[in-house]
Amino acid sequence: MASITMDNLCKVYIGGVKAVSDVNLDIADGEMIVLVGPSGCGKSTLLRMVAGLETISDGTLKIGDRVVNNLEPADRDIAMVFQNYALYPHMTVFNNLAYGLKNRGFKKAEIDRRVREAAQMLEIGQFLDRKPRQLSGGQRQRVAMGRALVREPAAFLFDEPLSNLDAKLRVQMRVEIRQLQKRLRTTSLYVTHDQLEALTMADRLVVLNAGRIEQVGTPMELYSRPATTFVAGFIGSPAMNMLPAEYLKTLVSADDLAHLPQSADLIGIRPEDLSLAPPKEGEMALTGELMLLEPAGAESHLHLKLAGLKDIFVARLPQVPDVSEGTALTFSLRRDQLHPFDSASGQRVA
Amino acid sequence: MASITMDNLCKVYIGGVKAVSDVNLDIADGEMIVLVGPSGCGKSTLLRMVAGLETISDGTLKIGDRVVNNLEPADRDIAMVFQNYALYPHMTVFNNLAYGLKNRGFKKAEIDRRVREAAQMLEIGQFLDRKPRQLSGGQRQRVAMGRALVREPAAFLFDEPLSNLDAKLRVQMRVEIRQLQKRLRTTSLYVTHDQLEALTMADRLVVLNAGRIEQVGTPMELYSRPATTFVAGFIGSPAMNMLPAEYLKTLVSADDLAHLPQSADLIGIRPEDLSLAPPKEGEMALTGELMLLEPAGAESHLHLKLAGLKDIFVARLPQVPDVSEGTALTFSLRRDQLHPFDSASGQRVA
Amino acid sequence: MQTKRMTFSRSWLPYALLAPQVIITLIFFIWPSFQALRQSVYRQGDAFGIRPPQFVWFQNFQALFADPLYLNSLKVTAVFAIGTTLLSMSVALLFAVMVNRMIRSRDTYTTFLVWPYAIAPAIAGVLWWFIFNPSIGIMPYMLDMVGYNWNHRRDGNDAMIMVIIASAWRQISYNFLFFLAGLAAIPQSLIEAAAIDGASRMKRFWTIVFPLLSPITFFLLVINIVYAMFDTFGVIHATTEGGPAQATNILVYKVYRDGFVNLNFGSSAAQSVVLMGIVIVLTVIQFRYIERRVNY
Amino acid sequence: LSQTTVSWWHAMGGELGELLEGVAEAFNESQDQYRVVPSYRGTYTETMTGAIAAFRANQQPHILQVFEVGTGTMMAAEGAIYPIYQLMADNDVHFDPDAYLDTVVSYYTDPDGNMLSFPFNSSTPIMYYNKDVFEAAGLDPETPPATWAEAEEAARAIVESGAAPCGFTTSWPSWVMLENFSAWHNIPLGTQANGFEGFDTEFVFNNEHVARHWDNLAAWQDDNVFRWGGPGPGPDAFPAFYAADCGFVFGSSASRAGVLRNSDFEVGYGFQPYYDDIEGAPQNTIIGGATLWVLTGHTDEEYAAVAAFFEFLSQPEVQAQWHQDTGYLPITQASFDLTAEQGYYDENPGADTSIRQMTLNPPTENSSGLRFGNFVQIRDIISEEMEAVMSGAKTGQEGADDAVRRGNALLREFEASMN
Amino acid sequence: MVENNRWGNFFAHVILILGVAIVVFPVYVAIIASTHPPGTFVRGVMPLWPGTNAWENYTTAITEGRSRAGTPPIGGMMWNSFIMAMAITIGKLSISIISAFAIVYFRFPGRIFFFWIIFLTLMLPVEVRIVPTFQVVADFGMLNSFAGLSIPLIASATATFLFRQFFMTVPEELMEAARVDGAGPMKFFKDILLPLSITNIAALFVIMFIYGWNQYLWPLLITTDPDYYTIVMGIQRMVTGGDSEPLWHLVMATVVLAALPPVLVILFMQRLFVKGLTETEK
Ligand SMILES: Nc1ncnc2c1ncn2[C@@H]1O[C@H](COP(=O)(O)OP(=O)(O)OP(=O)(O)O)[C@@H](O)[C@H]1O
Ligand SMILES: Nc1ncnc2c1ncn2[C@@H]1O[C@H](COP(=O)(O)OP(=O)(O)OP(=O)(O)O)[C@@H](O)[C@H]1O
Ligand SMILES: O=P(O)(O)OC[C@H](O)CO
Ligand SMILES: [Mg+2]
Ligand SMILES: [Mg+2]
Repeated sequence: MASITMDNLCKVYIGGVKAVSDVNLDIADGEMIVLVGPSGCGKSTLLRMVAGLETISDGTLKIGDRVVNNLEPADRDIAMVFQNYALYPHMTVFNNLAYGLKNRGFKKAEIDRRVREAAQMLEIGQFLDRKPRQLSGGQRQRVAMGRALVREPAAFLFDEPLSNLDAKLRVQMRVEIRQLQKRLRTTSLYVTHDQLEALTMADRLVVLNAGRIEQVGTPMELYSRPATTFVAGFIGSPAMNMLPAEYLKTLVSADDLAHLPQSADLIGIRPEDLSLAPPKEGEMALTGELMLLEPAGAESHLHLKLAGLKDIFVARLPQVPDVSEGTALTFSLRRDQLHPFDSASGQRVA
Repeated sequence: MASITMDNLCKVYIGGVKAVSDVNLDIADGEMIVLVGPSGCGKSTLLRMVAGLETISDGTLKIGDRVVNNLEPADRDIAMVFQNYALYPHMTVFNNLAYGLKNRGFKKAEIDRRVREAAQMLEIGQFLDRKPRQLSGGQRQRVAMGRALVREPAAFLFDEPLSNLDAKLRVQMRVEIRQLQKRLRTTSLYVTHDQLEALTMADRLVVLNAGRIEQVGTPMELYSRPATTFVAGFIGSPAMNMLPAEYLKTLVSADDLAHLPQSADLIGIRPEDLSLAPPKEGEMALTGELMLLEPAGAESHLHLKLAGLKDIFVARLPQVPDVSEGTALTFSLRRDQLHPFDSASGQRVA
Repeated sequence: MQTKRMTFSRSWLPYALLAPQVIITLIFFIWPSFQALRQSVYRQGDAFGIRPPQFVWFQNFQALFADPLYLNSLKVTAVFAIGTTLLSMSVALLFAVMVNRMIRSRDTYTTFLVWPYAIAPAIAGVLWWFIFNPSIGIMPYMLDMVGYNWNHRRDGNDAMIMVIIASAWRQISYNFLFFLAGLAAIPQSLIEAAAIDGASRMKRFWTIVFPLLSPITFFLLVINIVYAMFDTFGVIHATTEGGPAQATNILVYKVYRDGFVNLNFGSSAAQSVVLMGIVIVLTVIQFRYIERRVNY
Repeated sequence: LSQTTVSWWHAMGGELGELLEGVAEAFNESQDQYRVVPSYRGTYTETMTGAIAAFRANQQPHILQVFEVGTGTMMAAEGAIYPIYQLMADNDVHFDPDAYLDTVVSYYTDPDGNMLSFPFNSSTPIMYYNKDVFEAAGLDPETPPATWAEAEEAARAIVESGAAPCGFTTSWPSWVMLENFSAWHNIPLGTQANGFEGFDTEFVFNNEHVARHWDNLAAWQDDNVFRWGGPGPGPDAFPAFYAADCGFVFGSSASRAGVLRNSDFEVGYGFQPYYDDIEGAPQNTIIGGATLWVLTGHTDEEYAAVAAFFEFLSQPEVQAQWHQDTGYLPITQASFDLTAEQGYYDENPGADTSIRQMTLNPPTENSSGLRFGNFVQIRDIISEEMEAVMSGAKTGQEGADDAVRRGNALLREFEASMN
Repeated sequence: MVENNRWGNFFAHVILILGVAIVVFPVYVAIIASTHPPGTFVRGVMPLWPGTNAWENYTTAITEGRSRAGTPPIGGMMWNSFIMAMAITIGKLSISIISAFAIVYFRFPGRIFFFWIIFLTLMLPVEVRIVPTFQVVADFGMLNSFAGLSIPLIASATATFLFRQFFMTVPEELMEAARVDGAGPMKFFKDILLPLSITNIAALFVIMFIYGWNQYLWPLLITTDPDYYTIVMGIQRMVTGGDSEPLWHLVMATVVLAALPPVLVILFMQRLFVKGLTETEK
């Protein structure tokens, strides 16, 4: 087990695509870091640089105290779980798990012991003689995990390991991986584009955008204080509503916005921060016409049209209100729940 | 526009698979019915029987007043939107929309008028000369809608029309389709396996299980009073927790369960009905050890271990509580929020 | 057999659509095959077909399997087919592995390697025959410099080597394309997983890549054997005509020769029947393969 | 105007083909009633087998050029062939077999003395040698070796002196090194007067002389004294000679046209060598080449055209010209005389080598030619067995034995099909 | 990165360049040979550098060939090859596509039976039953005709299979959408399926054209009239010249010309060719 230190990491692909730019990140020993970001933002590239599957164009990568920039993947003491599992289709599950150990010259008895241990931990003991194609998606996922486990590496790397599973299984495996990681406390770098996965699994979350880090922090920090409009829009579902400050001023009293810095010309409002209760002290009011009420069991989404604004404004309520479409509704909102941004830089301003 | 009447519809595939059994359903003129159910439960089969793409093994199908059992799809006055859109890849958008009209011998001018009208309604006017592959997923979806619209049919049939879109677009198109349907008030049958879609779009929701109807009703009815354990487990996410009544008795006071019928030997509890506030009048308390806390922005999922129960019990809170894993937590729950079932029949008993 | 889950229903249309192909198949494939079966139990009267043929039961077959020359032809065919297959497949695999690692030059190399497929076997035969021509060919000249006295007119082994090279040459393109497609279909992540698992380049090839190519390899094996057994007629006919001393007299060539040159129709038909048997066996094997491939 | 067209399948490639086309053209130009359309069909074997297949498919030509070894098969094909004597009689065309050389006539007449095919291009194998090479090897360029011992010696001298990498080679190995070898040494190929007297003939050429000769050839290869030029027509023989790779070559007298065109050195002509320890040698060589057969299944009018064409071909001028251009034998006395009269032999020393060699002695039973059914296939067998000997797989005796055994089997098959 | 290092790449390039050289060599030799005067080939080893007679040799080859010696001019034979290749290609494509359509899109009694009848043709190359096939064609009086050259070769299961495989991948919904849109089977075939199959048709076209152009044994057997000779079989006629020597300069010019059309087809339609090849056979 070891820490991972990224020092100004850059990746320029042959052909000139700059996939990763100046990434600085220290991953503590035993920490679980989740990388999120839109498709093509460089998540996989960064992970593969750590794995040694892509050369590092610039910067320094340390695993533990060793600079590993020029080491072969095999020599970095990491294990990786691939999105499509990358199980060797022609080998039995046992051999899939054992292959890495064999290549490293482990004794037969030791290989056997480790494989069985991992298999037991993952409850795939009864499949050891099967070929991967004879397993279900979830079982394959476990074998892929097992292949990483047996090696007892310094770090685990995961590249969207759950994206091929159906919704139910995804939830189950998410919980299992998280529990396993908490138990083993192996340093882990986990790539996903699934918000829920990102929020629930991470010790710290890294949001990447176009090859750069937008923000690093605990899921809660990112959710409650997104550092940029990008993060604000990316974390949380339905996404944060964004209103020009100028426009907002026409709807609410000047007081409501007084506490915000001058430079805040774009204001974010989370749909779930709105409520239908009448405004209380420290709260402001916002009125819109209900275009569509989407009831969804315990909660509901309300699509609103604010006077003079083209975009739809969404509110999320923890119940299904008894209102009808086409009527005007007034919502209340705590003033400190406004997220102020500078639209030019995209940075949060308070 | 017309009503659709299904009278004891059955479908047995060559080879003997009984895909649909004795389905009785009256769809009112202008109503939006959503069919949900697990994969393979017969949703598509039923829809395709209505479309005329599968023969009807038994029973009677009426569209309006006509029995259409033996009519060709083209003669049933329906339009269908397919999951993968099924756009003709070699035709322009215009021709995709026009094809059905041409085959029906419409005049050129009329075709032109209808196509342009539909295109305008769906805001795809500027793409009429493009081929489908030159469109984005959402645009293709609209073209598929357009192809159904131009025909001005008695009914729309949708087979998971949004499942190929990414999450964001899915939400947007969902809203659009719903608004369009509300405007045109064309009778619609909509198949999906997405819960949120089902709950938010349906006038009435039909839950299918293994070819049979489990329950029909408004989304709210199905959510708040699932008629069977199947519906209970299927609607709502995370899924309803199910506890044996015997076991529950060991945890809570006898009073808490007194209002339930004797036959209720399985009790369902929705994760979102639990709260961390101390029990009030009419509320009961439930204690478990926190195994995993999954914070997810505005809400959180708590995975609990109840003493003596193997399965994990899940609670969903509208905030992220400040608790740590491994500690015991006590939740409160209104007594009338228990869902009593008879485990043998799977039926709700009160 | 699969169809669409929904099909058209028209009583006569499908038959009309199938008719051209079925009729041609019946007339030019099925009927001649029956003719071959029939002829194989007759001895023809005379070359010109003036005297009527005689029914001889299985004499033609008995004669065939008692004939050391036929047995020799079986052996020659085996050597030729295996030689051609191994040569073209191994060279093609080597090329494919090399090209597969190229990014920018991939298409260029592919272009240079695919076109021999366009050359007719007969022309390939003529080309190599010219190159190996004892008096003017470049190869014997070069071989002579290293002390090898090349003469495919006299030496059966030389002749065999020549026809194998000529036949394999054209087939390299074919195998190359399939191997390349096969290699491209191996998920890069498997190679990467193996790299992380500490396997060296060689080890990755032999423990991951090669086994994963095995369905393609097997498929090509059968296809190449079929090619070598049947499609190489032109190579043999345009060059050695089966010689010297029948050293390259492969089965198809013998069928032709005994039928059209030696005018021994009974024996030729019997040989056709044997060949059909071989083809059917190969097809069954191929079928098995298809099933296997589906499972992979 | 409507001309009657007849097709003529032939096997004359290269220079010979061009000359043959010339003959047909001359005929077509000589009158405007008939048209002969020659069509090149590949080697002699291919031409003949192709025609048989075509006959079975009702697509046969009118005139078919068949080499001498196909004679047995053709003669037996009653119903498929239209005998020449009959054709000429039916069309009232004068035809005198006696005008032709005895050896030619006897080769193509049936036991009743009727001429069955029309003699056209008869040849006999002779020796061609490269005078430049002979000189360079210190040999007398005007004296070709006469015996095999001398031939070996000359060949060795050529190789050892470096004048050429190989001593000699041969085309048509079976024809030269077995069939003519036997006639030249007056030993039988088969019983029943080499098949002339009945279908129950059997091969007997697996004698010590043939065995010795084949062994010699095989052994000489090791020292490059001899080079195998391929089976059947021996396709590699003449290229080696043209390239001055081999000092001398045995081949058809009709190769003269090609030799004259392709060699940029002085060429000499000689007889076949013989083993002087074999009694009766040298006897005379036998003819090869081909005659024209007429196939049945066409109209009378077309046969009239064929007859007219044959009449044209019988003219001494035509024959003499053909003989001089190609090297084929002057098959009528008249054409020989005409050629001599024209001074051709004086101007072209050696041009008469073939005819002199063939008429060296009055033919015996062993040197009148051969007539075996299925001999086309049998010659392939002989070539093949010779190949086996040349590659060292078999001794001369074994090769000859096997050839006789396999050949006899085909003779029996042929005999069986005749009953 | 896993697969590439500088030395490995260098080594691979060396092997490939050598390989390409070996693969190209025979044709290089042919091209060289076709530029030399006839005399070159009777005087020892052929040279490796071009000669000066290219123009003459090619014009002779195209206009006369060895017509004086019985083989027709190449121009005519090329034309015949072209007609035959096109007839085979178009014939195969059209009968295959409709039979595949029948097999995939219809369910009718005897479907499996017909499927197998067609499939059998995959198993029996013409070479193995050459004698009886020849007889059948002769009995139909199709010797020496373009019909005889092409029709017996146009029933091929290969093309039917490719189309079948392709049709199986055409989304079911397209046909269903077309039916909802009121199209019957032939209308669906014409409006939807055929346009969608264009790439496959083109890919198969390349394969079939090469197959047709390269036919050898079949034309050799069924043509006795030089007017129907095809170029590939014609070359054999030129090489086996009885007692005379092959005119190598003309033979090689002919070889180059005979190889040119299919090679050009492959080079210009490489992508389609590869697609056609790898999909047909599998
Ligand atoms: N081998 C490569 N050569 C050139 N560019 C590449 C290569 N691999 C990836 N890229 C580019 O680098 C950028 C980052 O790609 P990367 O795969 O890291 O994205 P990602 O965040 O993993 O996306 P996704 O969520 O879709 O997996 C993209 O613009 C991509 O097109
Ligand atoms: N053509 C067919 N032949 C035989 N069985 C079929 C056919 N099509 C569907 N089935 C079977 O009928 C049952 C219902 O299938 P259907 O496609 O209607 O399910 P579905 O509810 O639409 O599932 P999904 O959510 O996966 O689309 C399944 O068991 C399926 O395997
Ligand atoms: O080359 P030709 O025409 O003299 O014939 C030689 C032999 O006779 C063929 O059998
Ligand atoms: Mg990625
Ligand atoms: Mg479905």
